Amino acid sequence: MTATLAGINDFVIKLFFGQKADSLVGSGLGGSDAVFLFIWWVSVFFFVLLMGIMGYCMVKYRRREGVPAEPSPSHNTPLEIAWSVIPSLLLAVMFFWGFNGYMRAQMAPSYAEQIDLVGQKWAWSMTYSTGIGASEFTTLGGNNNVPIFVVPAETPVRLRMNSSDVIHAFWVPDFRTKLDVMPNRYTPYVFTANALDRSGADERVMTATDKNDNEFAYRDHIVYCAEYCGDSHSEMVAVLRVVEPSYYQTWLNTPPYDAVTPPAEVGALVWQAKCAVCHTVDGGVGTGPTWKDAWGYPREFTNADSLTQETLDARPDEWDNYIRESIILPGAKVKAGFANAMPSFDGQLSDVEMRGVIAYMRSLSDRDPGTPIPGYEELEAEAAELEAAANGGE
Amino acid sequence: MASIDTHQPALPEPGNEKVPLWQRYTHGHHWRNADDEFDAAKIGIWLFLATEVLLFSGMFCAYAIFRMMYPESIAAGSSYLDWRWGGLNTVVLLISSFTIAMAIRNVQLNQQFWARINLLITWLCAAAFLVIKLVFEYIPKWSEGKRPGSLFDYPFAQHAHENVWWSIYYVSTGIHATHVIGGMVLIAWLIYRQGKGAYGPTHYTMMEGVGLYWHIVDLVWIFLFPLLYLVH
Amino acid sequence: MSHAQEHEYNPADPHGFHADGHHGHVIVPWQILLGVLLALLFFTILTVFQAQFEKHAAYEWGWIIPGWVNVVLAMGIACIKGGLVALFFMQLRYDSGINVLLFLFTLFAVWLFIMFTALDLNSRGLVTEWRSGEVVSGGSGVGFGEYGLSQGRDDIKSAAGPVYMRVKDNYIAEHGIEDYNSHKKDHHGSGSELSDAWQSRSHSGLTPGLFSTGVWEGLDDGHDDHGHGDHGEHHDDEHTDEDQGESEG
Amino acid sequence: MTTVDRNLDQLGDHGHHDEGSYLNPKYGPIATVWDWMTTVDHKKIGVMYLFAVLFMFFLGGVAALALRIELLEPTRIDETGNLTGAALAFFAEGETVSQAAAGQAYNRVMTMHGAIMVFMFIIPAIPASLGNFFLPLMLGAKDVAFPRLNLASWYVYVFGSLFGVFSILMGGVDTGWTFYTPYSTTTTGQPQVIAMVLAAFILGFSSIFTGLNFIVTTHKLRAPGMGWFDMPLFIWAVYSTSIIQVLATPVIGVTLLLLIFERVLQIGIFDPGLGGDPVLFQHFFWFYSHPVVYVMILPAMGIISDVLAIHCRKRIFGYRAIAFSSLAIAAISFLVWGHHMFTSQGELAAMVFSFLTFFVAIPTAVKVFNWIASLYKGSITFTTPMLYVFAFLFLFSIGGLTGLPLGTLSTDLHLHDSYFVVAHFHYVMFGGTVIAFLAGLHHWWPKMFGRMYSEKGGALGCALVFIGFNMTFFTQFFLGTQGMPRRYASYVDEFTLLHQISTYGSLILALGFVVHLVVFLHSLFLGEKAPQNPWGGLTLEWETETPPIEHNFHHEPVLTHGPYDFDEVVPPGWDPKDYPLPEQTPGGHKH
Repeated sequence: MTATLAGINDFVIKLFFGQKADSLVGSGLGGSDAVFLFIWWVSVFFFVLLMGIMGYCMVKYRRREGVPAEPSPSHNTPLEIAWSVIPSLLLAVMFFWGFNGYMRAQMAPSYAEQIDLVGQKWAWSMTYSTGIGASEFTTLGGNNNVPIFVVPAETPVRLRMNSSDVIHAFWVPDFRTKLDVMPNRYTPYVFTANALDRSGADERVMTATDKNDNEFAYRDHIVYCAEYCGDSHSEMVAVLRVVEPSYYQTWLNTPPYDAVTPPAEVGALVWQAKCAVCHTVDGGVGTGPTWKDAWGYPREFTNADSLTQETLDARPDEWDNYIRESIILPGAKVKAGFANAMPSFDGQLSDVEMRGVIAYMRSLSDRDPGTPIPGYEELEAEAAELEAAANGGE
Repeated sequence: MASIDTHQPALPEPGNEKVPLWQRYTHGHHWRNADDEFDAAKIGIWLFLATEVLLFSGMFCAYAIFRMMYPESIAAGSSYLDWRWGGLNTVVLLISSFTIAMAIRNVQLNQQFWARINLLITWLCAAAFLVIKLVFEYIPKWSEGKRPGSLFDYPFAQHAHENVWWSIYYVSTGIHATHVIGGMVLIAWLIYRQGKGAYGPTHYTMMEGVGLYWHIVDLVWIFLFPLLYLVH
Repeated sequence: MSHAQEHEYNPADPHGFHADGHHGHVIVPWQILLGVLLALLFFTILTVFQAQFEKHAAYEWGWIIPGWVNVVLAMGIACIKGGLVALFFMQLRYDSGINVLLFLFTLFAVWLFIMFTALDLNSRGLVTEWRSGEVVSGGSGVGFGEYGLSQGRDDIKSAAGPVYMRVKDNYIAEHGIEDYNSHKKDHHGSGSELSDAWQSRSHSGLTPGLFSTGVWEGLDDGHDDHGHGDHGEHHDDEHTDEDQGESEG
Repeated sequence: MTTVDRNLDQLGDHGHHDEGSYLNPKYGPIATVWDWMTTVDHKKIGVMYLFAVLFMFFLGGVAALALRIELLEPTRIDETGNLTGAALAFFAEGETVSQAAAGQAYNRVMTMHGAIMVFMFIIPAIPASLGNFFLPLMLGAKDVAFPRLNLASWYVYVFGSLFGVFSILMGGVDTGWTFYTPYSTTTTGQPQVIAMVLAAFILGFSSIFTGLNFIVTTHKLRAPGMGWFDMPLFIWAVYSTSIIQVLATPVIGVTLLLLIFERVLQIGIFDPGLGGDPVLFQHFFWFYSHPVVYVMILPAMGIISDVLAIHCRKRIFGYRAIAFSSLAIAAISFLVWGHHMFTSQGELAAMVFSFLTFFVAIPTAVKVFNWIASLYKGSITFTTPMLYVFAFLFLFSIGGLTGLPLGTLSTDLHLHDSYFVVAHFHYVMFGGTVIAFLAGLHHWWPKMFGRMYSEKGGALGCALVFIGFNMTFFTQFFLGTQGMPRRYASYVDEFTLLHQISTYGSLILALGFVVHLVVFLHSLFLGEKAPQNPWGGLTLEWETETPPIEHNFHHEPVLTHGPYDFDEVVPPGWDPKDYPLPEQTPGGHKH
């Protein structure tokens, strides 16, 4: 009997959610799945009861010509009290049970892993304690540059979330919780992902090898933006990759790029993480201007003097300044034919990343005159030195 | 204010031009008697006043919230206001409230001359209120750059959110001033109709309605004055 | 539905509204109206006096009256005044019960509105203190709206940051720092003779007894000590604090 | 304006003996139009409202179909950079569009659907059309308390709606009908956004005028002998609705005003960059918009109470419980707005609002129990209105029960802003309000227009609507729980099947409405003449002629029986031979 009930419960959960919750908030007796099941059974009971009585009456008391309705009481106080009080009690249970589960999604222990998350139109980006961010990207739905965020399993994690423009909401359906991401204050998204089942019973758990030949198991969860935020709201997705805590530590200390990474590659990473949602690099249309063959070409602005060929001839680096300015103050120069829809990235990009973006845009243009990026020579020299040191050490 | 006067216009009947309009008044065809109609109009006006109170409650709520969020900025903002102008305006409005109540009393007693005087005083008080507000408060403050939100242009601000204070100040007093202007239009209409003899002991619904409206305008100011000028 | 004929039916008064002789037409004696006006004027003077007294006490005698006293007194007096207007000028005192009920329910709705909104906005940081803090000024969409910050204000249009800072910087850039400092005295020094209620504020923030819970403590560092002594110096300190916060953010 | 009768007798009865139907044209075509446009007759205003809201329902429905068609397939950009998927329906052949532009087109249609359906259709739908027509008739009054205000309300409604239509013609708004800041204050399209906000602002006045009128009418214009507990339950429901309309609408007025100031002047009350707080806007907004969902559903509950009783010939079970639960819902509706904001507000407020939210479930449940109990020992017909009552009980039960996991905090964290919410409120708003609206429309159609409609056609329409509705929205419960967020223009491939079922369902639903349109048009022009009291109703509107005369009643009615005394009274217009009464049990039945 108990087993049957558990089986039915599992079926209901599978029917509604696809699979059981993958986090502490959803799992267990205090989790939201359990509350959901309780509400489900209460609802099914009342619905079947009411519809049963309705169906019975429809058949039994259908109108027959010449037969009057039978007299029946116009009210029945004990019955009315009963059907007010009993549901109230059930509702009270729902409230307390649900509140308990809600608090689980708000509170994190002090040792929780802390990660910063910024939502912007229309991308998520995370900054880990070591200063790194997402370095791998995938395709999900209509978005080809979905960042993959690595998080540890079985460890309380608290995301410190903040939006750089409008309100977003961070929702991981598999974790059964979401929270709004506010532009004017931080909000905490708390979760503890369930352990990875390496036995093969869970077909979502997979193994892979990273670039340093570490083998690791992972389970992916989709992240959605649940608060309406505009044009590409439906492309504002991400992937949470739950890995084992030990591998998480390894990953955390493997930066996606270092001093020897060519700036253009750094720029490409930055583009994927922050810019790809609006700016294409293949000449396609987007919310913002494409980056292909943009650098070095004259450009018309709606609210500032145009960048003319003469200016560019005189000062070839003017484009670099324009890029930097637009990242920090997007409204200063708006390209003709585009609305000023870009949020400011002031403080979000490091110098290396800024330089990387410029280098990347140069590399995408057929007009790159080959003038070195400021600081690039030093970087190259540094890289060569490092390489020499590494070679010497062997 | 279509909600107030739903009566049938008095019918011009030959031979009774001498009889004042208010005596010739007949109640609306769907009413049983004039008393019912009067009571209904009063409930209607009170419902309208309820909507007014809730309209202003939005500004009171915004005030309370920002007071909690930025107490220093709100207090600093309050310090730029001179209680003497606010106090004077309070007195002006209180007097106008009294005179319109007196005007209704006069009409109830058919003292048409005094009703007219009281209505005129009320209108003048309303005008005085607006003049004081505009000339001694809005214009100097606006020209100093004490403006709402992003228009804020006052370089000597003490606190980060003084622009929010000015937003609250201008919007709440602005909505209130709009109501004062509306009241002036209505009172002017009353003066005109009263001159025609439209109101008398058996029929003064419109006056009662405008009076109640004017009192609520006063009531709102009674709360706005300490909140904006005194509480700190 | 069968008590229709319970009372004797009066065709002119089908619901018995006026069976008790109660009518909406009340002529209020002028003595009462005048008395109410005088009372209202008295309370107006009282509330102004109360605010001035607090300031005077703080300046002259060094008595620091807690901020909530001011709020409670001012609002209490306003409530009495409002009550007088409603009861006598608006004749609620003589009116039918339905209008009184309506008015009270309206006030109840207002109370609900303000209290529940305040309940939320004042209790954000109970679990995680971040939730109550003010983080950034860049999250407004300032600088990306099509219509930006009020058309025409280019100086604050294209950049994030507190408006008052930018306004001040513009002024200093235009007139120089000396001019700014000398004018600042005019604005915050001598202006006090007009109205300087801020100087009488309690020295530990605003109305702590009413609104301040633990949530707010520590949020406005650099604000707490306003009201002591020279205002201008603290003012500058605050700027630098904010500046640093800015560049970090 | 009708003429003033100078011969008033004590009863205030004008004795309108030789008057014709209110529908009779009197002066010729142009004068008839003028007569309608300047009428203060609540019946004509009700009919004008009916056509206005049905037109808006059509506009909103077209937008809804466009949304469903867009969601038939996920929108993608293929390798060659071309957009694929059903979103192409929004664009011209061969047009180069980005994913974002496709999303924007969807968002604008989505906002159009929401804003039209909420502000221009469902809020005024029942109270302003059926309520306007039948509230005075059911009370035995000649008109509403303030007839000119009533006409003003209609004009304000039309004026406001024009702003909305203007906004759409200018290119549409993509704020969502909730206008959440800071998105709504920063999104592109200044004139459109302001026009749409102004539309909602102006429509609020229309709503206030109607509500104010109904409250006063109910208080002061009840027929002689009609006490508060002799009123039909529809009146109770509309009365409760009106209280909400009067008390809540001003708050949205000031909110939208602030939003306009925010948008035009950047005053910063809701803008975090200037020190404002976007969550404050949500509080302001939901203080109105939560009570207003009861403006949408309460009149529907009233219709169900009346239609069910008449078509079952059954005294409604627990009259007072239903009446008081209407008032209770109206009162509690002001306490629960925070449940729209569980993911954005603080923990304490979330707890309090969740707790209070459950209180509103109880009076709602009590009503459903009472309706079901009223069926017991009834004499149930299967006319179209009654079919819709059954549909209502079925769909509204689902809608109500799916509200439980949304009011419960931990489950709401998952379900908030997902398709589960979309499905839930469509089950309540469509499965509840629109279905009840259709029940009421069929029920009162003969009285309003003097013609019967085709029962077979009505039943067919009802079946199509019922099937189509469930296909459209039941799937969305699963979409929501599985992780489909609302207001998404596109989605991951896993959701395709459920979305397709939903879209095909919406087409069936649309077909159902087309059937109803045909049935109504047929009835208007070719329908057989309706008798005075086709269903055997006991409320006062059935005592007058069909369609009612200009002044509603020949003589002011005096109430002699309750609205649901089917056991004791032969309905007006019926022959006692055709209407057998049950044996009277000693003591009778009083409520």
